[in-house]
Amino acid sequence: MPLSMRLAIKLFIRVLVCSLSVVCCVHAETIRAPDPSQIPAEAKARKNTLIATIAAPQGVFNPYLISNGWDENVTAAIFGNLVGLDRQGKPVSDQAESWTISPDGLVYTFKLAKNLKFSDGSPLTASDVAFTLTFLYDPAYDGETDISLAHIKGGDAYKKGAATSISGIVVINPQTIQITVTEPGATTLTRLGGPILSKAYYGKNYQKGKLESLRALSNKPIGSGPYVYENFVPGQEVRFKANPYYFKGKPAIENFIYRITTDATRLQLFQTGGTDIESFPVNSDNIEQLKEMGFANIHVYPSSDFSLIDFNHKKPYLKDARVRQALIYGLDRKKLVDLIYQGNGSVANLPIAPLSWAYNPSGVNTFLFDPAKARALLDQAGFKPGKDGVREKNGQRLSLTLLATKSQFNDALIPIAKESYKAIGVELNAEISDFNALLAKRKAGSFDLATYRTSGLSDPHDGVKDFRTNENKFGYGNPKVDDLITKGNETSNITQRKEIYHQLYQVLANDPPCIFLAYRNILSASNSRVTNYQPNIYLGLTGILPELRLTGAK
Amino acid sequence: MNQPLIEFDRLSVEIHTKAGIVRAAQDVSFSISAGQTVALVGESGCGKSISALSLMGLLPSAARVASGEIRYQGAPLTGQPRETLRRLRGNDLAMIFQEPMSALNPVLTIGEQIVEPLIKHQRLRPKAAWVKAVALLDKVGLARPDKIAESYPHELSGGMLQRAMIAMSMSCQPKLLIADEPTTALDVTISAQILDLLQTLQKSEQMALLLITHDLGVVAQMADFVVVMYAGRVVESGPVRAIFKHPQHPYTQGLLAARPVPGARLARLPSIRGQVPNPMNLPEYCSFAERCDQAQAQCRQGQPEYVSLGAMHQSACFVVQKREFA
Amino acid sequence: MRFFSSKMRQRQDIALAASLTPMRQALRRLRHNRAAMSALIFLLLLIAVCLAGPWFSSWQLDTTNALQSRQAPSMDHWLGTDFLGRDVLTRLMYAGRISLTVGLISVVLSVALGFVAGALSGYCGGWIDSLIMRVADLLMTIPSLPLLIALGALLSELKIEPEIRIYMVMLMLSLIGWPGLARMVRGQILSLRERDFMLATEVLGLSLRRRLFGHLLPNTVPILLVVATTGVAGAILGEASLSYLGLGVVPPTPSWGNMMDSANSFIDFKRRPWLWMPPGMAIFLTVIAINVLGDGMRDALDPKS
Amino acid sequence: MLAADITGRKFTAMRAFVLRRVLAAIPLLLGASLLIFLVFAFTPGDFIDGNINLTAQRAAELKALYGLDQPWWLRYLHWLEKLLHGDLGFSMQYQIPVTELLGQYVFNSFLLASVSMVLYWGIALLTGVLAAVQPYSLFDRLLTLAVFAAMSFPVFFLCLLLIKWAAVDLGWLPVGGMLATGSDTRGWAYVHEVAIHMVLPVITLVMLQAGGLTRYFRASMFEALAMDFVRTARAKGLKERTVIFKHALRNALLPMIALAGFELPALFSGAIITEKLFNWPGVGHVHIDTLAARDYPVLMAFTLFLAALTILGNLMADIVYACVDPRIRLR
Repeated sequence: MPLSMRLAIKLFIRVLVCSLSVVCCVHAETIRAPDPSQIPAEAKARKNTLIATIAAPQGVFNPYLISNGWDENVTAAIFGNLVGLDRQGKPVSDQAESWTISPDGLVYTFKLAKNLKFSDGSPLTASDVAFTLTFLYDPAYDGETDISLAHIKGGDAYKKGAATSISGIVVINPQTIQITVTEPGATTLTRLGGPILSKAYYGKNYQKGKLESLRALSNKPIGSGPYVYENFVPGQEVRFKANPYYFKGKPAIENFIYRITTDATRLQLFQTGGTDIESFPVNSDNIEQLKEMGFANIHVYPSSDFSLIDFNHKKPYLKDARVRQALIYGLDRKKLVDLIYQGNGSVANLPIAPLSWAYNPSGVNTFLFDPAKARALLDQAGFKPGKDGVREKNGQRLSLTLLATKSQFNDALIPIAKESYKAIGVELNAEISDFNALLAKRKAGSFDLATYRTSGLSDPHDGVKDFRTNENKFGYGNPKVDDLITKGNETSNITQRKEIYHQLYQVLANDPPCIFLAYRNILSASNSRVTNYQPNIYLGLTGILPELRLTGAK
Repeated sequence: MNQPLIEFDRLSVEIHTKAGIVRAAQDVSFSISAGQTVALVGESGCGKSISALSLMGLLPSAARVASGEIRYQGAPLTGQPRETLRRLRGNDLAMIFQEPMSALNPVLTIGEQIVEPLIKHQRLRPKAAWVKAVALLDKVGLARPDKIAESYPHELSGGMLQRAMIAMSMSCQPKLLIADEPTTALDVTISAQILDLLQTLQKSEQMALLLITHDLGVVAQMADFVVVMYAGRVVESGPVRAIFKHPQHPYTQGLLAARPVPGARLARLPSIRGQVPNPMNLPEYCSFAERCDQAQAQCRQGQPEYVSLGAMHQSACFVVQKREFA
Repeated sequence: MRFFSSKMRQRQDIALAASLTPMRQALRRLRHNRAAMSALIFLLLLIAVCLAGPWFSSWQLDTTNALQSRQAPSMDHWLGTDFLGRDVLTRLMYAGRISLTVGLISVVLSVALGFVAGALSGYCGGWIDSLIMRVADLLMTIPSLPLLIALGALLSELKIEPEIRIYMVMLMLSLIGWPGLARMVRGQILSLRERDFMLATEVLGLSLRRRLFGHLLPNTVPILLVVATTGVAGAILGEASLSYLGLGVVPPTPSWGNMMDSANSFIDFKRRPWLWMPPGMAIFLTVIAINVLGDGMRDALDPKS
Repeated sequence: MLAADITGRKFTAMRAFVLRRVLAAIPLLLGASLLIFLVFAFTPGDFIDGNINLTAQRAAELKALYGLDQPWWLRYLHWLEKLLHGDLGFSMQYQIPVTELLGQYVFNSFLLASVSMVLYWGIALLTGVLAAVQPYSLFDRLLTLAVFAAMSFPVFFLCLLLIKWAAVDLGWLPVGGMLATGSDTRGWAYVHEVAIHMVLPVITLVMLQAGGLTRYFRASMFEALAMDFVRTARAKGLKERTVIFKHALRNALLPMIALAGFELPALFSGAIITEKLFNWPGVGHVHIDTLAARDYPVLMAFTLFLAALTILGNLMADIVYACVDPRIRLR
């Protein structure tokens, strides 16, 4: 079960949170509100209610049936997770008090926290965990969670109907569950440790192959997270109440609301006190605006995603690593980052955000902007300038199509890329479509370059898994890379993994699978009446929600 | 005292257009006595309709009375507040038009349209007004008047509609009925019936009739007094016998000559040569001069004065002037 | 017993009109309409500036400059620079070319489609009429915005050069625009067909094409002109809306619509009016001018008013 | 040829007419649905393609589950078959039946659109008539100018201007949404709250729509005022108000009825951008969302709903026309 990876990429990630660690050039900082006395009356009047914001929840409040990241934000508050993440993305105990992994990485034993209850007061036991994992193997299950990646023993047999239960899932006692998998994997722990559905509630009328009864409960969720779902006003807000049965104790703030805002209205709503916590595109303008309000605590913290340009390695002219390297050297990524993030982003060279424990850029080629070097590399690869200045080899012109969506980032990327590629004799044509069409076209292979931003990545494996020869759809293949990725995924020892990924990143730089573009920060603001708010991308708002307090609350 | 019902006193009307000022009527003078039928004769655009409309106070917004006035029972009408005129309209002064089909509102029933003035001016209750409307329709000779009252204009023929129009105009027993080419759009037989009806009603109701027409046959049949207009001016006016027997103005003569006479088989009807002058720039002299066979040098030097030619008969022409005072 | 023969009246009419054909009359009336004439002059000036302006500009259309981003208007950059440091004025003039071309071509296309469809439908009648009108009904039935959005994605799939995307926008706008016009032309033709002069062409044995284009078309020209004029305004606004939804002219090619995108950022909207005011005013004034001109043309062509 | 039997005959004719038109609408709707389906089917990307994190294997599994792996014509037939059973399908994205989903949002859109429509028809009627009564007067000229100005704003620009001025700079009105966050108002307080939130989007829609309509009303009224029967009405000594509103306006309204027929569907599709910008919880932005996600059942249902409304609107216009204009015979 991936933890929060479905956020639509073109949208801003709003899982809001804080980081104390200062990594590389992307750092977290909080600017305290200079004048909390300016808190708008509307916000002051709201004694025991916190309003955070969300873009487009759709009312599917089941963590395994959701189809968009906004609904996931809602379910996160209602359900929580067995296994959480710390501020660097490392797994930590949450609703699972502890766990053990066998040395071969195939047997996981989870011990649940004491007093773990659903919001209706019923206890959460190992059989609920078993129910949840079994449900994900239902042949009719059409949600986005891909439990097969956890490779639970007997899962496929159950799915195909050869077995009535999954042999790898064993309930040892109400507090303990043991899960056996067939392949070791670094992300298996978080896949197994997701939100838990109550067997008594969700399993009441459920039969294998018939999801209807379970689906019907999507608008009446019951979970074990910090907040209890109250109601959803479509297009406007989702309301919650503090969960009295929450295993860490009832959260301090009684009412919590996700208010739906848009780009056109978010700043104004925050300014007038209509919302307490909001995120904004990170740029100096917004920071300045927020500073002027006086009552805003401003948080700038690194995101766990990055933007990139995919190469289509199936195109003969992109097979040559020198051409790909030239395209990285020849692109003025610094200019792009400066213009877009205005000091709140940095050029990316690794497929992992600087915040992560796996980030280590030492010795990895930084591909500083160098048109001369790019030209030299293209010359070496045999691409010579043609009549119109565009390089060609055996009649094949270096005229590339870039798939992109419409976004401000791409509004900057396209002209900059066009301009800098023209200088090295490469012609670039951009093709704009919506994200869905972009992915479809990318899948169909009708492109040279495709740019997008990844979703938030917590484990370094998520950033590289597609580079394996058999997983890669665009013809990238490098045995050394394959080897390192598999090794990194099979080990759960963080120190060992760190070393493996460091090696991998160096290898990737020599045979680039794509152009990494930029890391970015997230800008969020909180009304200074909210205290204890230290956002972090891995924890998400839900992770820190129980700790938040409101000044002036009863 | 023998005060005329209506007096036109040197009435001039101008129409302002983007292209310039059209002098639609100039120095129009004549009068109508109670119960009298006056025919206003002339070609299209000669100013007959404009004169009638200014009497009703219904000039289009671009037109205005430049000088002169119209008096009703001795009191000036022109320059009166619109409200005063409105009270007279439909009550003392009524009017019927050339195209009965378009003069009636297509989306209202005949009855609904007849009761309006009854309710407005006579303060009848709607039910009583409806009864009276049906009676009026009966009076103008329409069979099954109750059904007619419930019909829409498009369900009736032109003749029926003109009768309904007459019924509507008669509803408040007006002192003067203006009939603007009332039969032009109708078949010959129907038009004879309508004229008969008008004549009968005029007698029985003792109202005056201002008949605007270009049909000299109608004039001969109906009128007591004739006013001939050309290019916005009255060129000749007089009792119907005098005009028909002794037309003085060359234009009147031309008109009468161009009229086919039963029994007289001419190879070709005489016609008036030339064209009506552009109303936008009328000459500063007799505007008929260019078409006049008898025109003299003097005719192109100024506007002729009226010459009295006996009882009520007068004409504006230099030629006549010369002849009379020769 | 009518003493003015109808012939005579006709002669009068002819005499009044003789010196001027209807088209010339209309032109004369138009020339006297001060508002319409100022609108026309404004539009001509605008076109001239958009065509010739970039020649005199010392700035390139697409050159980005990180150091000069979002500069307020100055002597160097009369209308300031955008977030990539590009000269707003230069882009505005290029954008004008694109936006006006989009407007013009899409209207020409839809007017052509609408005319041919409407004329065939009105003139031929029978099953051709039914067929064309059903297709028009069908297209009118389908709401335009969803169709545009879907078409936008669909068209981008076709292997078309990105520069040509602009023309696809036009194509889309005209694909949506023709049915209304076709109905109008058909109505016009139906009433014209009944007139005597069309009977005469048939008696003379003229070919369908000749009858259609030689005799019917000229009679529908006035109404087409008016519709086309206001259509250009509609298309310019349409392009702006499409750009807002990301379906219009694709950056970095500038259009007035996509230049206004920066108004979407509230900060830019509040603090940097030079980013959105020029394209906003350009659209606003152009559309007003076109509408005023169209209104003037309608007045001029309709002698009733 | 008399009124009573005419009314009777008209009623029978009307029934036959409505029946015939409804029957004729069926192939039209079918054609429309096929066309829409084709457009969507050939738009690159489907519901599953939009998820970048799925493995190829899982994506294939899901496509099979949703039936997205079938050829388009089979999918269309399936969809049609369900439709004939009154089932508009199940939203892939919202995980609820399409009818339920649209039900949640349609009323809000309808509320916004109908209030604006009543307002802009009223305004257009009044100003159009006033302008026509005094053509080329100062009022007429100023009005024309104002109308052209209002018509010349790109929608989103107007929305942004209003948000900036009315909501932010002046702080008079809420910025967006339909209710204040966390509001629990009931009864009149609720109505008041919704009304306040509606002001800006309604102003936007009215400004954009009233202009064109005013021009139509003016032209139509101008023509009606030039009719002979108006002169007749004046000759009857009726008050000018009666002449204008009873005689001229009734006739001037006739051609407007056809326009009104198109208003019904335009109610829903015309406000999409406005709804989006003002964060109005209407069906418009659900539509844009589902389009981005390729949630075909919702797209098909909504588009078809609009198509049906268009046909219904036209039919109603024809019927109203026939009722109001005694000259029209239904064929």
